Amino acid sequence: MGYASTIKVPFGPQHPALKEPEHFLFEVDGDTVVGVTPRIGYVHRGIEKALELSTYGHGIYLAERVCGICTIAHTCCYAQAIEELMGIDVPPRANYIRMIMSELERLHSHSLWVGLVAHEAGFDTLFMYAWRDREAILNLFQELTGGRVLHAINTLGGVRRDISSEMADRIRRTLEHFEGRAREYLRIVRTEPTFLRRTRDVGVLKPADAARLNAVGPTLRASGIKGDVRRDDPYAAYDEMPFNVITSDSCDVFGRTEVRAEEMVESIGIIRHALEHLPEGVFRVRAPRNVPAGECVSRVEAPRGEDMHYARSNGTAKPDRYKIRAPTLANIPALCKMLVGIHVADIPIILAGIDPCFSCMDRMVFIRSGGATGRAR
Amino acid sequence: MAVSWARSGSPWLIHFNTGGCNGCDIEFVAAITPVYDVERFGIKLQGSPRHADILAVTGPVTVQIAHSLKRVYDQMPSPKFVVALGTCAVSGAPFRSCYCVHGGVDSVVPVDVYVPGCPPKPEAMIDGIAKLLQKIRGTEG
Amino acid sequence: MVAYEIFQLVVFPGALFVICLAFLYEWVDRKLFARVQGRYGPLYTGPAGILQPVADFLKLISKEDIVPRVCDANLFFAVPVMYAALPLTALFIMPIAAPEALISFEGDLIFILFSFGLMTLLIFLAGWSSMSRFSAIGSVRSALQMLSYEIPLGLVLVCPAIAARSLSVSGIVQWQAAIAMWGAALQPIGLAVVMVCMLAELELVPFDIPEAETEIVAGWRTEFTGRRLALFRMGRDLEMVLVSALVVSLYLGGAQQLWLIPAAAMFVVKTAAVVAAFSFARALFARFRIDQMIAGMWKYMLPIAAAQVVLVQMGLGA
Amino acid sequence: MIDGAGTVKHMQERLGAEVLDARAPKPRRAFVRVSRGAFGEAIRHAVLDLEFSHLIAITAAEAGEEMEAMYHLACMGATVLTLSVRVPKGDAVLPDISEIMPNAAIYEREAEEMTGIRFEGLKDDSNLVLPKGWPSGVHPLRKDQTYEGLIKVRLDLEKG
Repeated sequence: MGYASTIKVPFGPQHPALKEPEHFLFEVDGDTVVGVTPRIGYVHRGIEKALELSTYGHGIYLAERVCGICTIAHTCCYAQAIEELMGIDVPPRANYIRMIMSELERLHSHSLWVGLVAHEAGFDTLFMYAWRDREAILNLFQELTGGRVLHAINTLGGVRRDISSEMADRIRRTLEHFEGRAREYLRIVRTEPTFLRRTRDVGVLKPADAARLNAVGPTLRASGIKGDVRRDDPYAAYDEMPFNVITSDSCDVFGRTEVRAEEMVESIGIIRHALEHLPEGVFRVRAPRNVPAGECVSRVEAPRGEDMHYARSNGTAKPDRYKIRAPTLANIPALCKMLVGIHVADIPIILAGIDPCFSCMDRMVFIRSGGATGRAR
Repeated sequence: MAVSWARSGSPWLIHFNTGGCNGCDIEFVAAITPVYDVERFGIKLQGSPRHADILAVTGPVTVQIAHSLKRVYDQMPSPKFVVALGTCAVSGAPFRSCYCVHGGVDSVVPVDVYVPGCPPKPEAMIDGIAKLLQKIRGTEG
Repeated sequence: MVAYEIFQLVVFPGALFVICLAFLYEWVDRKLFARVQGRYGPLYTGPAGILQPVADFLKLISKEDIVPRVCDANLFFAVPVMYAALPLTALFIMPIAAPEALISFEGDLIFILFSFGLMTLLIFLAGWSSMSRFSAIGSVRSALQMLSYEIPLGLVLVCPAIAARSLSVSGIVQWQAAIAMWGAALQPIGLAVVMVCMLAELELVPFDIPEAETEIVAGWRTEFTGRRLALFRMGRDLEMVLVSALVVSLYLGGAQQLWLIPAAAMFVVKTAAVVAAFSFARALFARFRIDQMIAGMWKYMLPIAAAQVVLVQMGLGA
Repeated sequence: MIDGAGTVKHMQERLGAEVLDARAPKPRRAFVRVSRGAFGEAIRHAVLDLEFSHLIAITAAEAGEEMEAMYHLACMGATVLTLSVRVPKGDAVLPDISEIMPNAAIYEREAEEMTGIRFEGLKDDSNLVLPKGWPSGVHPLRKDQTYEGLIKVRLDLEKG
């Protein structure tokens, strides 16, 4: 009795809800999704092959352009990997500046995301407000590094620009205003009835599934599991930073929104603490051109989750093998688990739930999860 | 005369990311938000290619997406224009040497305005679109 | 005399005036929606962007017309024209220039209810005839949506008729003029239910599920380009005028002379206020899902509407 | 919570001579290379007994004449064990570990496509990231694939 009750709804590669090209083929029965086949890799530019063909110095430009929103995370990870291979240790001031920049980037990425989720749910006013307030952070980036989105502040051996005391005051003033706005989003997200109706119990990911499918970042923390690279495997100067890892046990898109909004407030606290305890001294050391043979794994907590770079050098000026595994790639099995059995109208909001950054995982792929073709009610 | 005033007065845009690092995309979307607000020029972001006049493309065209870019371009009703946003769209930029990248947008669809920059600031994008509007007004004015 | 009749039908309270009103209200809607979000909205086409809807309309007319090979051709041609014509015909029943409309007969309230239902049928045909998956889903959703809001709407629209003891819109306006009080003062619940149902009728944000831009591209409008899209947009604007005219006539005293201000000016001011209310609602809410919307309408709107009818019956609203 | 050196000690106790090379350069890092035969048991031991439950990624690379697959496993998000195994180029086949690690399929499919190591037991290994018409024999990350060669493959892919 093979009646074709399900119709196939293509989603992408060009779709208003998705800021990036990827293609999901949904099998829809009535209004419920029964199967999803992602066909991704549209953003596959072959960065790993290009990295092997270019020197370490040139590689940092490629690592920066893996993803436009989490550039500092990728360059931080790249720089730490190569510095570990070279055996040089970075001056403490550079570590602090790297930490401040990556927390600023978390602010800009999370407020961008809060706006996008509101836009997916049709709540355009919050989208406009969140993006308008985010401009303050982008202006800060422009003053600090000269670039609004791509900053090129991390380099092998430290950072390229210093944070002067008068610049630190400007950061504090901006954060004063931004903290009020971040708390405002937290209040709106928790109280706005129509937005709650669209995010509560949508895209549920139980803690057991989250752990089994190795979700990372806010998607994992929204299912009640305390997984944060800044706490478990501290890099830069995070071991001296007092901050708490925010989790929520509501396991749905509402939980992810709440976790990200609270993390914004947390990041402001980290930046303030770091600005007070900014150590004196030089902020960059010379890095040799050739790297002695060796291999290293470096991990960073990008706004979307754990970002891992594996580097293997063979003594020349070019890496023998360089692997980038971006956070969104780790969240895809969890995403496909959430996407089965939901309403068609919830697809964009669940997709936006894990804050996908498909240009990060340019080697993204997933097998057909049609295993659940039964009536997954 | 009225038609060219109408065409340059209400340019509807559709955005397509062909494999870029989405630095240009968030700058393009930032142009729509209150601080830059392109709706002052009557610009609206449309969902379906059928409703749009201007196709804003970001990102170096990867081999797989070239086909979809061509299809979206064909679906748009004429008169249609293409704006290539960002150095990737203009020439493929750092990924030009990669084995999987097609190079700039003009290797797939005819482009009217190139906006260089990695990523170009929202002001630069608005300036690019303003030049395109002058071009529309100019040719038929 | 006939010339004056034709003038009235075609120009003043008739077609041309209403079409200008439609464009004016789309401008009001877009500007208010932008202002709530801290933006300016259209600025450069005409003074303060007031000619923006006209520019959109002219541009769409001058664009190429793509007819998908797959679609059902004759329906694809007919539906946009009907969709624009229907609200126009319904608007002749609305009292605009004077408490007495151009055409008024006993039972024109029922005709208006019928035309709302017809409009949703046209939307369903439009989506179904363009044979694309997204428009198919969009049209099914708009039909579903109609099922949910039509009954509370019908129930509540009857209340002013009961109070005024007349089934004609002009009659209700004259009743309000007679007792020199607005219908809303007597039946506030009715006004609230009508506003919510009209949001669903106009497919504005909390209920714009059929053409949800981020989910199914552009819903039932996906395949239409050029002239057809222009007609659809004008039909939607005319529908906005029709809906606000209905709300004004039944609840806000309709087009009545007030001291020195002529009736037409009062009508325009009141309908602009109603349009402003719609665009505020559009800015403040997120979009519901179709099942939440239907459940909400059946569980909450229907009992409230029934309660309103009971109240009127017991003489409270008379 | 086990640290790098502890992991190395455990693995050496458990596998003895099978461990060909083991290093713990940093407190929370451990690099262990096992022979091909003991790989199945090694990975089961790491994942189930030592609770390395989080598979971060699988890196496939060329090491001289052999192909090397490195499994990056994290225990409680902190200590990272890189378990690697080498297989000759001619017969580059490794067991698929989806049953103990559900999200391994992604990384295995990608490794297979990029470097040509085959994982038997993989349910669906159609072309993943590379464009549709990409010739199946060409693995971009192999050292013998020169830059010009790959560009030529792309050009005739476009023409075709």
